[in-house]
Amino acid sequence: MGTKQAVVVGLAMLVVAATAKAGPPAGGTISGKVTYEGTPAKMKPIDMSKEPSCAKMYTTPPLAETVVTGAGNTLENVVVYISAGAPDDAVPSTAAVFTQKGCRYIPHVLAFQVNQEIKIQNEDQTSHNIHPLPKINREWNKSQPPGTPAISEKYDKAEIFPVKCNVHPWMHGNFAVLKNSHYAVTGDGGAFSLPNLPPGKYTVTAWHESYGDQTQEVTISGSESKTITFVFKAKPY
Amino acid sequence: MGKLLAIVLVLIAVLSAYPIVAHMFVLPEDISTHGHAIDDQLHETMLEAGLSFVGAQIVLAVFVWGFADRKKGSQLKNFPGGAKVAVIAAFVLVGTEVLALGVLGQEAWAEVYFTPAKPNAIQVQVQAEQFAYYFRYAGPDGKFGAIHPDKIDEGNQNYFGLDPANEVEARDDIVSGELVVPVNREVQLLMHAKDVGHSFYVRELRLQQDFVPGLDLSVHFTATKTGKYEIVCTQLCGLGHYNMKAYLNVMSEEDYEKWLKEQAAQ
Amino acid sequence: MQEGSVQEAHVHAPPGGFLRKYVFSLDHKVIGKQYYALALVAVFTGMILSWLMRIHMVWPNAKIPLLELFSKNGAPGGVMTPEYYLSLLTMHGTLMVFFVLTNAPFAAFGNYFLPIQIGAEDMAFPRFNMMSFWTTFVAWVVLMLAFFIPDGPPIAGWTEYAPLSAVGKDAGPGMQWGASLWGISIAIFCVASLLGALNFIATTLDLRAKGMTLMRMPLCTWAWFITSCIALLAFAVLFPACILLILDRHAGTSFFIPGGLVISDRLQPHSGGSPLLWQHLFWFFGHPEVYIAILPSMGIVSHILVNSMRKPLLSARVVIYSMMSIGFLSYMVWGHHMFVSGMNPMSSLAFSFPTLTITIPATVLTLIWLGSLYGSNLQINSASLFALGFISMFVAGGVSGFFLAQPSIDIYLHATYFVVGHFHLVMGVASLFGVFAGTYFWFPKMTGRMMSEPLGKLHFWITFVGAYCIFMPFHYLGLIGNVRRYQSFVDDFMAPYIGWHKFVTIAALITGAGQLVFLYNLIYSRFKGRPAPENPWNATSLEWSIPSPPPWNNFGGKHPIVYHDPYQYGVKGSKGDFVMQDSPEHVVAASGD
Amino acid sequence: MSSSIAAPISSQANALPPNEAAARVTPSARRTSSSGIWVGVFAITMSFAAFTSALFVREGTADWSHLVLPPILYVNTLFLLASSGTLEIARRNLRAGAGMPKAGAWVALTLLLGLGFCAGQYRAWLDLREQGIYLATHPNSSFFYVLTSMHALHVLAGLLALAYLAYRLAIKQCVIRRTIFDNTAVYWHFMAVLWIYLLLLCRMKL
Repeated sequence: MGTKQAVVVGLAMLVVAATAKAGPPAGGTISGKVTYEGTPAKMKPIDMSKEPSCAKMYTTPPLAETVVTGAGNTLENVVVYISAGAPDDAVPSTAAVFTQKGCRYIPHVLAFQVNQEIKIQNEDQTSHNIHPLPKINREWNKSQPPGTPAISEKYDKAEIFPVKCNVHPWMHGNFAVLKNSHYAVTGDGGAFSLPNLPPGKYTVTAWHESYGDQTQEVTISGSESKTITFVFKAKPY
Repeated sequence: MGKLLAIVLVLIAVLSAYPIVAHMFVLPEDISTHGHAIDDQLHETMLEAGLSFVGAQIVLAVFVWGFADRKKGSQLKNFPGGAKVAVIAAFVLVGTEVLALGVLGQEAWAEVYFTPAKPNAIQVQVQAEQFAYYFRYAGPDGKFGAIHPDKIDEGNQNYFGLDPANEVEARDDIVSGELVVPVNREVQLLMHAKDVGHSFYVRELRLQQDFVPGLDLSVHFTATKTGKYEIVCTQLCGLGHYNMKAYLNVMSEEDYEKWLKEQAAQ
Repeated sequence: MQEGSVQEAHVHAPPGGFLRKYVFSLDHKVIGKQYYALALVAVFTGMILSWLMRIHMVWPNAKIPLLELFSKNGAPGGVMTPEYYLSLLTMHGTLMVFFVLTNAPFAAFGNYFLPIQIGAEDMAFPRFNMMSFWTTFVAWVVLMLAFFIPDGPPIAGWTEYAPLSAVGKDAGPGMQWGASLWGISIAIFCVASLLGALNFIATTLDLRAKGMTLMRMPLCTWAWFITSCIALLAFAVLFPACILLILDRHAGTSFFIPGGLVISDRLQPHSGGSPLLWQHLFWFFGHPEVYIAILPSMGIVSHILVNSMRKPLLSARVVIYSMMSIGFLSYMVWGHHMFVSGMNPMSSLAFSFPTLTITIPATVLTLIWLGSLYGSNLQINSASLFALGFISMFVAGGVSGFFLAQPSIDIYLHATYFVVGHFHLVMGVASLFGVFAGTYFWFPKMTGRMMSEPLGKLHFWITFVGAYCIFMPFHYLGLIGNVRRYQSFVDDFMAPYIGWHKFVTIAALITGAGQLVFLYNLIYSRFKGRPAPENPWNATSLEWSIPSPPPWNNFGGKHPIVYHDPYQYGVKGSKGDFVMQDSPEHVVAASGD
Repeated sequence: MSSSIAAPISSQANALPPNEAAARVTPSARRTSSSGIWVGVFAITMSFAAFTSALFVREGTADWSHLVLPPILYVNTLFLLASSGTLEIARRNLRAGAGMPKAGAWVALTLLLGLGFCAGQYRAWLDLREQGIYLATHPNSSFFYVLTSMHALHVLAGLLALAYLAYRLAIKQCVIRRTIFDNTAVYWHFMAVLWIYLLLLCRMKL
């Protein structure tokens, strides 16, 4: 198992090296935005009264983050990634950081690559518990008292799954473990951009935690950049 | 050495009794209608138990002082009356105590458990879960939406597993992380456990009741004083047990109505 | 077959070979020592766990570096996690209740002295006896394994309430294999205890020497006998409970798990089970277990007190009957652990009454002890100090029972530190005082050497004063509603009282350290102690009529004949002030009854 | 009791005629193991009582359904009862001082019947499996499997004792102490009684 991965990773590295030698890649780009139609559910304010140390960090109670919308019906926290057509990439040396602050997860959706290190840190004065709920990856459940070192973990299979804090029921986030480096998480304005795509035929997938996922086929030739839009169907409840 | 033990025993008796006598640890103020009965019962018991404790320690001390390390060949005596006295004393003293405490002293229990909630009592459903309480008010229609465990979605604030899409009753249900009640109105708590066993404990209410999964119990109380009080879990329920709490917010009638409106607005 | 083993064990030459002599020995004396050793290991483990818990509780962010080496998940960066606190809490409770309070006063001393005190050469079934110890040992190993598996020991407390204990890994760290190990360990422990109890009963009923009528048995023999009767019932009920729990955890059954539970965002695949069922089964064992822990100490203490008072108790009979009625009542009171658990409120009252009634025989015992002290010739030594300390502790812990026995007060005090203080004093400290007293009293017989008296007295003072400093404040904290089983007190409500918790923690550290004096005394005296005479305390019961330490067949092939009640002290007109049970000397007026 | 301790080792005892061997067992020694077995019986009764009370509690819940017992159970019952009978015959033979092989043969027959019972129980479990009724299917099946398997475990223990007896009597043809025989008998009859109880319980409640 482990060795197999090593081989895969090794190959991936070679590919990268090769492209690198071939000079600046003829990088095509897929960009666009994610929107919704219909009326999304109204996000309720989170009642943190049971955790005063967090509650006092907000003047008005923060809203739940399952559906975050922007101006012009744009949708945030959507993971847009290449689900097919791109080779597995080398594992980045930098760690993806997942922060617990004010009894919320920052970012709400954390996207990173297979076997990439993730660092989970607790900036609150209270003890948190991190309990990711993967289906195919190894499940673990650890607590992190304030002032303890960051938890470092890895996932060896591509999967998108929720993360929860057993101590604070309202704390829910998502981990998106992806095969390659071509991904983006939509922020304010629902925009995304996947640069440096070598020519080829790609399947682009957009995933949202409560609206599910959509895919589009995109072909990139040369260094052209294509614009696509994902439109999700919003439900009032 | 015997004399020393006697002195230490007396010291222990006195020092143990002191914090009680000096009221260093007073019960939190009672804000319930039934609490006084519990408090009276507790103080009466404290008196009896305290006396028997101090008494026994001192008798032990006196006898040890008197009869430890006597010089060789000193005369043995038998306790006047022998075992009979001891047995009779035990039966009379403790027996009456048992009767007094056990039989006569259950009014508080009766008030909490044997008298049903009045029909005009406000019904609030409380759900205990790892590791928080959530409170549900029926809303304008006065009906609770049904609970669908498979619909529970905490990230989306749907703690009870309501189904507003298909059930009208559920749409106006008010869910809060804080138990808000009007003062001097009887409140009936419908207790529901989402995952494991928990408990509902408010010191000032003199009220404690376990949540039993699969068994929806109910308790009722009347708060007599406005203010914020702590609700804590007293049944070991997992790693966050120590941090499982919520607040009981006793308001004036009108504040309560105002609060309901605000919640309904959201 | 057992008969056969009795013969093989004793008819021919003494047991040869290291294994037969010291490891898989059939000799009740060796087995008794093995139980004692196991209890000693367990008690120090449990004590260290309590240290760690106390330290973490009052200094929640304190770094305990060594702890990180022991468990990286349990203490990242040396800071204990909430779940690890609960793991330690569970293991502390389980070790102390099962492997210390059940093993030390009952199995250890019982095994060693019950046969000797009734004039038998061994237990009725020596093979069973050996099996019970080694089964207990396996149970201990299985339990300790939980420390060394990745997800750590269970976090559901020693009562392992379902469904928390039954649903598996979703319930939190430690609830996957940790909890399973717990269940398996306890199930094994039940089997061991059943074998042991069976053995004790058969031995007491059938192997008594000529003239050793039931009423002539020493009080501790009586206590062990009554205890084994209780144990037989209690563990026979806990065993099925554990089986059902394990099935719920691993076979997908639903004995204790109701339907529609959502734990860690997962809908549990169970339906219809009853959490209260576990509580009933557990406490049907759990409450008698309290008396399994305390009764032997009552017996030992009475046995020692009489000897150091140099005069009989007011009435040995009354003591025996009191212990019997306590044993009997202990089966009608388990519900008082469940007053607020949603049980029918009517039954709460039904359980409350017998609970209060138990105080009557308990008071009788106390008054008998006190009354007997009057006019006695009390000899103060380490043994009698601990015996007297036992009375003090028993009273201190007993009176708080008055509160908890009443449902209406229990509404307020349930699951507070008041309860913790109560059961630690009456069940933990008191019965350990019995064990200490027994150790100082019988050590000479067991090893042939005297223990150091000065060290023994030092040990007593530290322990006696320390125990009060630790457990009295718990009662006060309970009164103001301080909830137990919290790894730290996060609410402002507790802030003003943290000082008291700090005081308790420091007291616990000192008292715990004081136990090292005892450990040193044990080891030192075992090898360097003054050689012990046959009967150092001028005692009357049979164990003092044989050499110290006793030969492998106890009475050297002779068959003691018993002429007297066990406690012929202060006898007029006899050579000494006492007459041994097996001395044919005629006693003019047997004092006492 | 010491006299029994002083008794010669079993190998010599083997040489002696039965009555004399029996005489070597002093009253106290015989009582010893007999009260032992009764205490044991009591303990086992207690734990099955606990299972029963668990069943009664669980019965109250909604998902309690009905379970059709595999008919083979009744055949098994006959096997077990018959085995009790044969064991009694064996004991009579021994009392009457008839040859050990004869008694041994009866014990062996008991052993076979006992094995038959276990095989039958196993068959019953297979029948349920074929109907797709497993341990966790519903509470009734859970209790059925738990009760029957716990009982079967105890029966197996009894079979071991019987095997030992049969071996000593029929093959070694040597004397065995009557207490051992009697205790085994007590235990074995208890197993039959316990089974009748469990069968009725399952029939009425499951």
